[in-house]
Amino acid sequence: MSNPTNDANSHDDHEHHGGVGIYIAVFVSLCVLTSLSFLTYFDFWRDRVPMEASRAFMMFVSCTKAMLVIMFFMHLKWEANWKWVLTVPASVMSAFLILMLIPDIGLRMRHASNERMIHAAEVPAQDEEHDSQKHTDHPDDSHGAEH
Amino acid sequence: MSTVTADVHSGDHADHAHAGGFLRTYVFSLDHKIIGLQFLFSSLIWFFVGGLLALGIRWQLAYPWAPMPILGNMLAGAEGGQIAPENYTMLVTMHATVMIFFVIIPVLAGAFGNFLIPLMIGAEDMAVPVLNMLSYWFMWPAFIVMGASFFVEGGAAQGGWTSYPPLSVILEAAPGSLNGQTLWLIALTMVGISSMMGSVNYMTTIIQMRAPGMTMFRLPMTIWGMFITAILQAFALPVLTAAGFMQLLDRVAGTGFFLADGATANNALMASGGGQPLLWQHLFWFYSHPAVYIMILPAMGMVSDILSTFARKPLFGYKPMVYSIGGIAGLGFIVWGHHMFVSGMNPMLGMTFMVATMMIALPSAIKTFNWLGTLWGGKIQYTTPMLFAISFVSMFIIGGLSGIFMAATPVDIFIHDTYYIVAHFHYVLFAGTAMAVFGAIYYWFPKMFGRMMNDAWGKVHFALTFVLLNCVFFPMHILGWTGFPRRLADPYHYETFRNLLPLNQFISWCAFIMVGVQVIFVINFFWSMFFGPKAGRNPWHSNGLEWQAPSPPGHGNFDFQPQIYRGPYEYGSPEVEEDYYPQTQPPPAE
Amino acid sequence: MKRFWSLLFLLVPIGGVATFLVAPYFNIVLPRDVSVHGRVIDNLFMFILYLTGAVFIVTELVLFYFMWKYDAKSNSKPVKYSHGSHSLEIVWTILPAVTLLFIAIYQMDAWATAKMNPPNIKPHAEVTGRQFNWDFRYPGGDDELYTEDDIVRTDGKLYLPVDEDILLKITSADVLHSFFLPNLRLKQDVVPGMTQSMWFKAKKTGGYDIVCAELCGWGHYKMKGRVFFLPREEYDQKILEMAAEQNTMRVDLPDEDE
Amino acid sequence: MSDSHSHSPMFDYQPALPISNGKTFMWLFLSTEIMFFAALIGTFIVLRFGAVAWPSTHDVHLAEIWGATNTFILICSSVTIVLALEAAKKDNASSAKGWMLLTFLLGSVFLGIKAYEYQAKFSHGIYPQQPHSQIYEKADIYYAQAVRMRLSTLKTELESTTDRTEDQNEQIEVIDDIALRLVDPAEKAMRENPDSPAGRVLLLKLADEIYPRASIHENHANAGHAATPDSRFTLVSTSAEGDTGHLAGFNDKHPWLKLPIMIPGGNMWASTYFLLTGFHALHVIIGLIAFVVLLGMTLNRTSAGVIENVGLYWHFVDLVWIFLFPLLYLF
Ligand code: HEA
Ligand code: HEA
Ligand code: CUA
Ligand SMILES: [Cu+2]
Repeated sequence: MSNPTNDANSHDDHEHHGGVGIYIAVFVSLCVLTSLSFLTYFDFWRDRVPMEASRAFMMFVSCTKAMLVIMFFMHLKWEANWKWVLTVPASVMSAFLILMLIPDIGLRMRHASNERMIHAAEVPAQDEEHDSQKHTDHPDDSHGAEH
Repeated sequence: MSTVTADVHSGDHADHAHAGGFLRTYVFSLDHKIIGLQFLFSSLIWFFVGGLLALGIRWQLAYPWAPMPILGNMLAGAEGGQIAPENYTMLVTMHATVMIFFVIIPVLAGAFGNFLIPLMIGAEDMAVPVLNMLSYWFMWPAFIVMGASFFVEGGAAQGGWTSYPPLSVILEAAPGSLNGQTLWLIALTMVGISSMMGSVNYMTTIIQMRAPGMTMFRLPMTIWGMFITAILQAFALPVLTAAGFMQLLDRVAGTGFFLADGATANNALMASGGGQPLLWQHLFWFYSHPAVYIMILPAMGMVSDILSTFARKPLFGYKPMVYSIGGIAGLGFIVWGHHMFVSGMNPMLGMTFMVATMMIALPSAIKTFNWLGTLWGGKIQYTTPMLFAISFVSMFIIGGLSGIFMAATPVDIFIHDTYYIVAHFHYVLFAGTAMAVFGAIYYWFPKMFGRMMNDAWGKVHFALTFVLLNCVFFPMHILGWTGFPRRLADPYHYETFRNLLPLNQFISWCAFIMVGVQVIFVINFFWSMFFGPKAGRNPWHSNGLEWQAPSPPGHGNFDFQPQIYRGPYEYGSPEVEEDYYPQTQPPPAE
Repeated sequence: MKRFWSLLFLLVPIGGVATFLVAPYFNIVLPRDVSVHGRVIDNLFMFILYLTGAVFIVTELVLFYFMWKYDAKSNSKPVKYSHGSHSLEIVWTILPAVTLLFIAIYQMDAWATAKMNPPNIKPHAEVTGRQFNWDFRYPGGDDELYTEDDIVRTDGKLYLPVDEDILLKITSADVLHSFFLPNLRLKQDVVPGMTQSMWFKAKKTGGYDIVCAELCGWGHYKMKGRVFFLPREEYDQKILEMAAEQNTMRVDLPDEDE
Repeated sequence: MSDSHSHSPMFDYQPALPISNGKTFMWLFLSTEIMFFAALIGTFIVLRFGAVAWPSTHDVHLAEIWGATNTFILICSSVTIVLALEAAKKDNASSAKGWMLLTFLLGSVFLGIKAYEYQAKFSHGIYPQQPHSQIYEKADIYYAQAVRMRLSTLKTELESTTDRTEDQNEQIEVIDDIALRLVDPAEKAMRENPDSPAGRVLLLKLADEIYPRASIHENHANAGHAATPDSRFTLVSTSAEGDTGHLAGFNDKHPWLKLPIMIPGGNMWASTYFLLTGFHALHVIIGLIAFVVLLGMTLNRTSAGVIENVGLYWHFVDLVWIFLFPLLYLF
């Protein structure tokens, strides 16, 4: 284990890993996955899948892409167990941070500025004929804050 | 032994000389020891500044609105040395900022981390010396910016060290919100970058550059403290940096991350909205709670080393100690909400944070009992470092136990933002960490400068500081008991608190004297640097690897290849004659 | 002199306990509690005080004893060459764990009553923190906030009935403040953009301090108010009085909408 | 240690990980970066999903196509940089340099597109600004006043010029037209009967003429979906003209007008968008600097370690974008 410069052992052991073939394959899958996110744009998909599910799907696609990059481009697939030590804690922590913010900030704000919501950009319902090009849907809210 | 020391020392000087002159050797040095000392000196100077600011606070609390003699004009800048209310909040803010970001964190991680890590693990230097040097030099823009903020229009930051928006974001909300706060944020970002480079460096060094035989479980507790601290820094600090950037943008670019809808100040409606003031608190405490452990774990480590050395006895429960440091770090990340119990945070979240907070007392308990266990059955030598170390244990118990009150959510409703909190964190920060730092200075001074500090005066310094600090901070508990709120320029404004004035005067006078007492330390420190008796390599008969190196260690630290045979706490081992058994001493041949 | 250091450390528990014992003689104690629920918090405080006090005394005494007994100068016995003890570790992990879990669970109820279960009544007033004053808005005769007959007061005096469930809406107009009623053991930060409630029941009449407990700028220290608890009749009377004042004071809005 | 002439011995170590110090350092550094972006992205997530109003992407001139292109570019650059590493490991310095150059170019293209996208926002007044943003959250009387204010400043400026050109005369006409036709009636209606919806309709009309929001008009074009609350998801099948899916309003027809615009949630959108993409772009720039440094070196076997570390960093930048793209462009 004692190698004076300890720089030497880093790049002679995974010479045979990777390889252009694999990189091209990963590249193609990344492109395919990216276009998969756009599936959600088709009427066919939109009519059938609720938005939350679409979003989950897109996040799933992103995670898959991220895994591909990490595993192949960043060579983690071929690394020893240290990869877990150096990557998992930060990932868990970051997920935890975001999770803990949600109940307090993400969900809380629905009550915060009702007033603003009321005055947001919708045209009042009874005036539809006034301005036929606008509709009373909520172009800007995703949560259904109207509930 | 001392001849060897002297020899290596002078050899070392010759070496430095041809390595590139004064600047390269003492200013832009890549040597971790020099960088460590640079950190030490700058934090001591800032410690002094922070102490002066504290005097300002104490003066105002003892003699509200009375002109402060001597210091008044300097600190407050107001007419006749009277401390104006906005200057009081400025004093509080800057006192805390200086103490935390310029004193405690740099002195622990920067000074002792730098100086000790390579020495204690048997490395010749840090993994990336250049970044190490930069991590010190990134402190300077912070020093300058923070120092300059006192002199800009409106004065330095006044939002509390927690810098809660909207107060800290809305330019009109406070005079110090004008420029001071912006400079404060910039300085903090610099400190953040500095710490980040330092912490990644420490982790790499400790993981990769231990001497042969120095397994993870043979590391001294100091190194464990530093290591875990570095991890905490690395994971928590980026969040603060990000939040700091956002606050900065809110101030200078018109974003609205922390500005709620319809926020007003001075009757002016703020433009952007949709942000959340509470978001800052979450992000801030996500860093700053782990930060309080950043501010104590290295101290705990150093105390463990000192205790074991002077009890002449192995550290009690080494592994549980290591695991509990890990436990504190892990739990430390999931309790930040206990600073926000009454902030309007979702009460359900409060409940979870409360349980986690209670649990964090467990690893601390393990540590405390193990320290007591270390003393049990030893042969305690009451040297100055030892006294400081014991006082750390004694004081940490007080500070820790008062944490339990606040962790209890219903009680925290009452004591939040009262002097109970102030008592709590001064007990852990000043009576705990700062005392441990004093101890560590006395302890490692011989290694740093090759000379001993005066023990008798050290003891005088200790005894006076110890008694006085308790007189200063213990009564704050009963102040908090009455609901006495913190950050009030003139609390006697309220009927309820009027009868507390005499007690505050008592506290203040003790604080004044305590700061005065530090003169003993300063003189001892500088005198010993030049005239103290020469120390050999191992004046304390300690086991640690650093004590096998010359004092002070030359370039490259060791004049031999360190080979480690055992952990650092084998005092009184039956295997050898002496009561200590250095880590590098080969076991006797069978 | 021989035992000087151990005795110095003995001062810590002695001084600590003494401080808490002597303080009441100087009237430095928990402020008078005038609320119904405050007892719970006080009891919890005292409970934790006794518990941690015991831990404090015991650990500090043990520390003192070890320092006394194992002083190298007087201790001739060889050191105990011990690296720790499994059973001890387990004991001092389990014991505090149980204690802490007990405290954690024991207090949950109090927390829930204080912050999670508002009474199902209409708010008695809306409290708005503003640099550097507490403003109050009473619903007036119709018991509805934000109507014509609301009474708005900026004199920092809040009037509430005693012996009744009280619900306050609290909010902030500019920066963070904290609505702190020491005598009712209540504190809640007010956050701009967020409306929160606070509820309690006072059991004694009289005037008590309202303290701003969150740094809110240079005037933080003087952001003081008073809350007065009045018997129901007096309270009704007071509301009428204030309504009358309000009417005489009322400046008519510029009537451009006629 | 850099000072190799030092008398100190080169020590033996027992590293815990079978990788170089540099790589350890890089991975640990990336952990801190993860936390940094977690804070930023977390902020975005909670503010965006907690928001009462949030503009649809086309409302704010965000075109999926550019986001997708940039995603593609970063993916390509990730490939080229591993190929550079692969070549360097094979001691094939010139080919490594070629790949590195390509990576650098791809990174620059990414930034170029980013700049173009920023330009699209800036030119429509979508950016945070002190002390008062150009973006109004709702069409209320304050909005109308802001519009009027801007109009009158413009007008006094124009009228004060002594010899006006034909152009300037036309400009005055436009100003008068907007004021008379849109602002006046809206303000009047609001003043006369603040509670009636009529005034608000007029205000909305004013806002719409100045800055027609794509989401409103998309729904109209796609009447079939207008009834469902999430019809704004109709992103591709928009009737939009041009690639940004934007309909021309006064501000587009007369770029000198620069009237305040109304986008519900627009301020927060701008804040988070520029925060996230800005810090990402900053990382891209740092990466580009690293590439420049590398391009000055001989990229043979000895420098493979450095290339690997820079590569790790670059992949991380790519990773961040992989998450930013759907969050910003598709949600
Ligand atoms: C070094 C710094 C440090 C340390 C180590 C701690 C340690 C702890 N802190 Fe402290 N804290 C601060 C620094 C620190 N704190 C600061 C600076 C603030 C204020 C910030 C501000 O608002 O400005 C603060 C504020 C603060 C609050 C917020 C109060 C408020 O604002 O309302 C809370 C609440 O839970 C808290 C709790 C704790 C707890 C439970 C511990 C625990 O880790 C303590 C554990 C230790 C022990 C318990 C003692 C030893 C154990 C035994 C002897 C065993 C037996 C014990 C039992 C069975 C109980 N702290
Ligand atoms: C590490 C942190 C630290 C330290 C050491 C101290 C030290 C002291 N603090 Fe501080 N304090 C805080 C952190 C700290 N404080 C924080 C975080 C706050 C909260 C701020 C907020 O609300 O936002 C606070 C707030 C605070 C308050 C509350 C103000 C208020 O809320 O209104 C008070 C009041 O008494 C106070 C007093 C003191 C005193 C008397 C000291 C004394 O112990 C100081 C003694 C000073 C010395 C002993 C220095 C001596 C100098 C040397 C030894 C240098 C030697 C030099 C060379 C060798 C060159 N502090
Ligand atoms: Cu309001 Cu402090
Ligand atoms: Cu904390």
